[in-house]
Amino acid sequence: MKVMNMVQAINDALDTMLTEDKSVVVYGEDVGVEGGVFRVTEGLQLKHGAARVFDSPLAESAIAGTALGMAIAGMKPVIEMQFDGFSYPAFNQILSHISRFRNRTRGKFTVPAVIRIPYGGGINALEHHSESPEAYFGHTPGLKVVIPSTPYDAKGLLIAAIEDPDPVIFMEPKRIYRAIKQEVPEEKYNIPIGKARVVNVGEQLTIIAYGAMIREAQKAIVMAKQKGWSVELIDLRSIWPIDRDTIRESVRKTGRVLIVTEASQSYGAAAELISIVNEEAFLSLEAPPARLTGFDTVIPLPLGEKYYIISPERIFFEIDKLIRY
Amino acid sequence: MKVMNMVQAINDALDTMLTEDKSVVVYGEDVGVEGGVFRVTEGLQLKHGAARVFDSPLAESAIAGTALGMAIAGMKPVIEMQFDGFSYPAFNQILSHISRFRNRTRGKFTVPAVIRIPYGGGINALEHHSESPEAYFGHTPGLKVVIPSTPYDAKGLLIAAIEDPDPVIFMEPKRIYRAIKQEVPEEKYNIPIGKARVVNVGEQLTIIAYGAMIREAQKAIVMAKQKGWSVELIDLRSIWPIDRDTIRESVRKTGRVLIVTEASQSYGAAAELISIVNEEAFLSLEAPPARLTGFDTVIPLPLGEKYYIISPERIFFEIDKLIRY
Amino acid sequence: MFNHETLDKYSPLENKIFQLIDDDGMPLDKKWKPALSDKQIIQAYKDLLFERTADYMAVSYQRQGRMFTYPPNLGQEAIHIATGMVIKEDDWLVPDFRELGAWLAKGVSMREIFLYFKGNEDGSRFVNAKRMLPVSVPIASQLVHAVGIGYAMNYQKEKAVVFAFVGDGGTSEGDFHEALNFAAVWNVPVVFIVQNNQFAISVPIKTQTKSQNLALKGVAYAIPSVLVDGNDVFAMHEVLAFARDHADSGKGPVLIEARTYRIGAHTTSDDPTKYRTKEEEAAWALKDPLKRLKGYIEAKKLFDTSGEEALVAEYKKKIDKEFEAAEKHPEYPLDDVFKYMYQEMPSELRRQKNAYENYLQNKGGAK
Amino acid sequence: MFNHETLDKYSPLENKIFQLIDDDGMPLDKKWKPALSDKQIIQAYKDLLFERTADYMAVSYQRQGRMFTYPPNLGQEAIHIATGMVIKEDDWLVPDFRELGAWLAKGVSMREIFLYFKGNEDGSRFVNAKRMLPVSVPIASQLVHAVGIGYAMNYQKEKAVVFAFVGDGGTSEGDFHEALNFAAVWNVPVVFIVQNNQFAISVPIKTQTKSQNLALKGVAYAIPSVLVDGNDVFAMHEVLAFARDHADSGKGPVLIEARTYRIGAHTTSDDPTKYRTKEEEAAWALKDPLKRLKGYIEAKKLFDTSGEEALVAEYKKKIDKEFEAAEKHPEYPLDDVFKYMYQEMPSELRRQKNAYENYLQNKGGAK
Ligand SMILES: Cc1ncc(C[n+]2csc(CCOP(=O)(O)OP(=O)(O)O)c2C)c(N)n1
Ligand SMILES: Cc1ncc(C[n+]2csc(CCOP(=O)(O)OP(=O)(O)O)c2C)c(N)n1
Ligand SMILES: [Mg+2]
Ligand SMILES: [Mg+2]
Repeated sequence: MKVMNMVQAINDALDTMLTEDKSVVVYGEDVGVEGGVFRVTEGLQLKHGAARVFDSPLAESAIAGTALGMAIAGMKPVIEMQFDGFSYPAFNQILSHISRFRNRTRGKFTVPAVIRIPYGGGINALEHHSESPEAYFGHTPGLKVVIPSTPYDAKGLLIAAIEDPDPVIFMEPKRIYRAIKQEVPEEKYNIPIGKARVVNVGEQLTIIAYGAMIREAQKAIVMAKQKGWSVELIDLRSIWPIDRDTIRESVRKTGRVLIVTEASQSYGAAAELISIVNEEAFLSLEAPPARLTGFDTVIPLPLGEKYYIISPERIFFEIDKLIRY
Repeated sequence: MKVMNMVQAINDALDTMLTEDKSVVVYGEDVGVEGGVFRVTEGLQLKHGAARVFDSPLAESAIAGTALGMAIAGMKPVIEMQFDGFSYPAFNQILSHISRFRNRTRGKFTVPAVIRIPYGGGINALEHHSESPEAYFGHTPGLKVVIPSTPYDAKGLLIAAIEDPDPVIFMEPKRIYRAIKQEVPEEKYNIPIGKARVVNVGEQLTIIAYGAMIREAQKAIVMAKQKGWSVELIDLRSIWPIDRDTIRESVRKTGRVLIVTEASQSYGAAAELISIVNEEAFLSLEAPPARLTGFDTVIPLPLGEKYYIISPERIFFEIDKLIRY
Repeated sequence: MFNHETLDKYSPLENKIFQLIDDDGMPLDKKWKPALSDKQIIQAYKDLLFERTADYMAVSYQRQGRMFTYPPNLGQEAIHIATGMVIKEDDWLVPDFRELGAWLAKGVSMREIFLYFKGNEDGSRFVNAKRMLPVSVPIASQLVHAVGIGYAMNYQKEKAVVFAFVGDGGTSEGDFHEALNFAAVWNVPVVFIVQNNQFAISVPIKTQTKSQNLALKGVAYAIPSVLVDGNDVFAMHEVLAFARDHADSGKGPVLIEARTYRIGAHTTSDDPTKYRTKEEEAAWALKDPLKRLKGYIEAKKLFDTSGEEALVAEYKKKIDKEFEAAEKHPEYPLDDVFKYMYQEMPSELRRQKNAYENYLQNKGGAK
Repeated sequence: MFNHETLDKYSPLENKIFQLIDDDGMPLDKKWKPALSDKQIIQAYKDLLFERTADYMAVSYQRQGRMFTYPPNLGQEAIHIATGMVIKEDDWLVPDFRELGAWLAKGVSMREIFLYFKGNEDGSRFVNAKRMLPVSVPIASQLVHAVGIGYAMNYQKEKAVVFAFVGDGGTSEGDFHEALNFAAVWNVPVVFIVQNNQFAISVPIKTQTKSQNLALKGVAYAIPSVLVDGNDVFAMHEVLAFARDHADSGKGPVLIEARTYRIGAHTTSDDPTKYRTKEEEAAWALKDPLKRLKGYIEAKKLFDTSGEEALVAEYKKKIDKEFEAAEKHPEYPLDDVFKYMYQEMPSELRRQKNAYENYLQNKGGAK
């Protein structure tokens, strides 16, 4: 198997699907000639041609809206929002149309489109380049929302997303684009959307996280292990739908749960997960389910980011509090 | 005192502030000559002139974005999004700029603007006219989000919103625009943003709701009373910030909590409230905090709305389950 | 004066309106011969009459409380009927929400339309209408869909044109701009039709834009654009046929401003007396598209229009049947709330549906 | 040929570019006399040189890893310097992110700019820059702000003009369209300046639009629009002065396309060799605004440009000092994350901040 980082794994997934399915096209700002500002689409235009991998004018609402048009006319567009913060101009198209066309037309027109969004902080970027908008999408009926945390998952989930008959928001934790290298099969494989992954088996506490937070949680778990504590780690992978089964099973076993997300706190993913824990495992709870999240502030510019972004130490601190509770 | 419905109370609040403060202007689609599709701004253009109360071209992003421009130049714009679903084209301006200009400029430029949004279902409307987007705004740092449930609160909260030095999303439960009549003082008064209201004192269970759901909860509470059950009702009023004190006090007393919201479930307001209940009153909980919300579906067109919209009977059903838990 | 050939050279900068018949239906140019056969002209008249009748009926059903809301097409029918004459089966129709006659031509049934405005998504199935999109409520947002479809037509090497509608108010939205720009850059076969009916609800065109005409807006994108009399079915047909040809032959998009007047209210919940004058309404009444087409037909003695009442009566019966069918439509089942959200229902939705069903089954017991 | 008087009659439809000096700095019209005094011309030269020096320095600081990212202005300075000459203290500057010289003229310090690109919001305070907005990252979104400010200027009866910048790529965004339309309808004193530097990151102008020029876009809104050589400081000054007058005298907005070339990379993270040719770069090098202005100055013997190196050395020292000041800026305190979100910190934010402080105090103990 080839060793790949996440950028390569995503590129490989796109290449695989472009090769296999002529209805797949890839477009957005700078994804063609340039190969994307993160080089995720590098080489694809050269290989698959400019009718299938191309630059669009600079307008996110149209990028999303034209993808809907292509999709209902039989294509499978995979579009890129250059950065998380630039998905906002496309909200109306995503919320009002892409998520609803199947329901509106009682299944006559469907939107098998994928919207790729590099997201999250920690890359020393300007404002609007470090956003974590997953809760906006998670709150929007009709979408599926997935986030990989490894190259392997990235390829499998993206292929699943492209093959999915419904629109999928595919969020890429850009901070770990090149941080993790892993063996990734060269052939095609799918990771089912909606299934979480138990990254680490443990007995005393469950951490639920996703994206770049998985790596931080793993570090915290190593620290906890030194204290003799056994922590389970769930990589949610799918922001909607959420895998209640995996969560239930884990929390019923551990009785303690910590949710870790980068996004700001209020009305964020952690709140949804805490509610699910209450619904699924209330009687097993030995401590209040806790959340460690971004603040209810704008994510600071690079020099202030250290306060906002969650470190393994902070995760460990919460583990410690919860286990001693 | 004059008896007013919510439309009149909001009109009165706008009139009061237009009269008192020359920097206040009111604009949006059809708010001028027509007086708004719900007649909320009726008569205001005639009284205050077309430079202060006026129709804009049909473009929500510009309506929001120009309000920011006016606000940082010393005015206090109060803009209307004609319906909930039409606030989506303005998301980029609201999320990227209106909520952030103070922080971005370290307080040099501030945005004392108010965005009025009639929202919610139950009026037999077309698609995109029955949305409950409060969680999108609640998840956006830098905004305050308020929702009145009575004419009295509507006037007091809107005046507070206009006087607030920061941007406020003022959501109006259009379903009860004319349903409730109440004595409303003709003079100016404020209701502080961030304070919930205990609508009904009770001992066995706490319902937290807001907007049009308050009336439905009140009806359910009457049904519960017949069973001999004592239910407390909290009108949240402020979606962000949330009044943790009132919630804590109530749930510590009752030990049981039901959240009722119209919006779809996942990543909605109910999830945030359940998390807060966990954080503030975990040890008092005698039953899992429950939520009764819209489904994770598009709100159906009028003939299917009955399934989606929450009735007093459904609230009662949940009360019953929780109290018997 | 323009004709099919000279439309190629038309410039909206001159602010001249393409028009073939006058207010009474008389040809402006004595030598002009319609591109339509007599049979087509008579059919256009009947279709226009049908649309108008259906519209009146819809408004009256709504007044009787049997439908929630309805946006009348009154006065704008020539645009719709002409579109219906030009659009082909494989062409796409991307509607705004006020082009009834065009929908009917595409195969939408009145039953479906009534069902939609009664508040049932089944009314957007458009079972017999090929390549017909549902009503787009968020103004102008549908235009970018049209462009995407256009891209797909090019990509799939299909010979098909996309007709996309928007109102004068809709030209102010960002999506209007983005759609036209993408359409030009991608060279897609899309015909954009702006129905300039002078108002966006209560807001008059002069509050909407400072430009003299809306066809002008095409200049910004290097899109051929025409200002046409939207109440002149001949002119509309000519321009649409030109535009379809243009798009179909790979030359890219066209923008049409069809100048017209919304004779009725914005929707049945609107009261136009609040924002416009009787004088204005009277002036536009002279340009009524039905009146003008009838004038032409009568002058040329193509058809005995004294039978109109009988025709209307026949249409009314037909429409009534359609309405009854809509009223007899099966009750909205709970299932329908959930089952069309995704191809396969996610377990989360099943869970929520089960909870509701559990309530339905046990609510009696709980009391 | 145009001049200040004839600009009124300029039409972008003719696709002619307003230009006063040639590539060597020689007047195109022998009889032409600059509107600028010799002193002003010399100052413009110095300012341009300063901007360019600052830019080079910024790029090199970034390369040394002392700044996170930086968008070079190289090649576009004439636009900025001319704006600086025309803009008044009470005027507003609504920047895009690539108009350094104009910011400096408004009173922004290099220290602040460095601070911003080092990643500190303190760099957007612009303490001594009156009516200067912060960098707008979401492309084109700032243009509607400019229109709102323009409305406020009219409403408050202030004599002040708003200068708003956007790039060629930015003209594709919906907000560009909405801003221009609102500006025209509201008749606000806004001068929109499109810096057409041929690229939006890697995307060339021909992928961005099919229109021959971007000034044309103003036609859609009935906004007077001018295409001008953005590398000709005289032409830029003339057009900007005309536009300011126009807006200031209550005649409403103006749109300017300043045609130029981004000599450098998009930002320090970009590699232009991926998407453009050496030939293209060489062709544009002939039009370098500094070279052209120097050509004029030398031909007219206004100033001894052999002292340029000494000037640059002096500027470098100055800029280095500013950079040092930025590096010595106080540590980013935790407080700053929270305290500017609202005028009064809501208790929820205090709670979150307390939780973090609690972690800081007790993390040692926990281990
Ligand atoms: C994005 C959006 N904003 C507001 C509305 C509410 N609304 C419905 S129709 C309408 C006016 C549309 O005017 P125009 O485009 O001229 O079409 P017309 O109604 O005249 O046919 C408005 C403002 C909407 N549907 N969508
Ligand atoms: C809404 C939005 N989409 C995408 C981006 C990413 N981005 C930053 S600059 C840029 C290109 C801008 O091109 P142009 O407007 O021509 O300005 P220039 O960089 O050439 O000065 C892009 C796509 C952004 N900042 N905002
Ligand atoms: Mg209209
Ligand atoms: Mg550019």
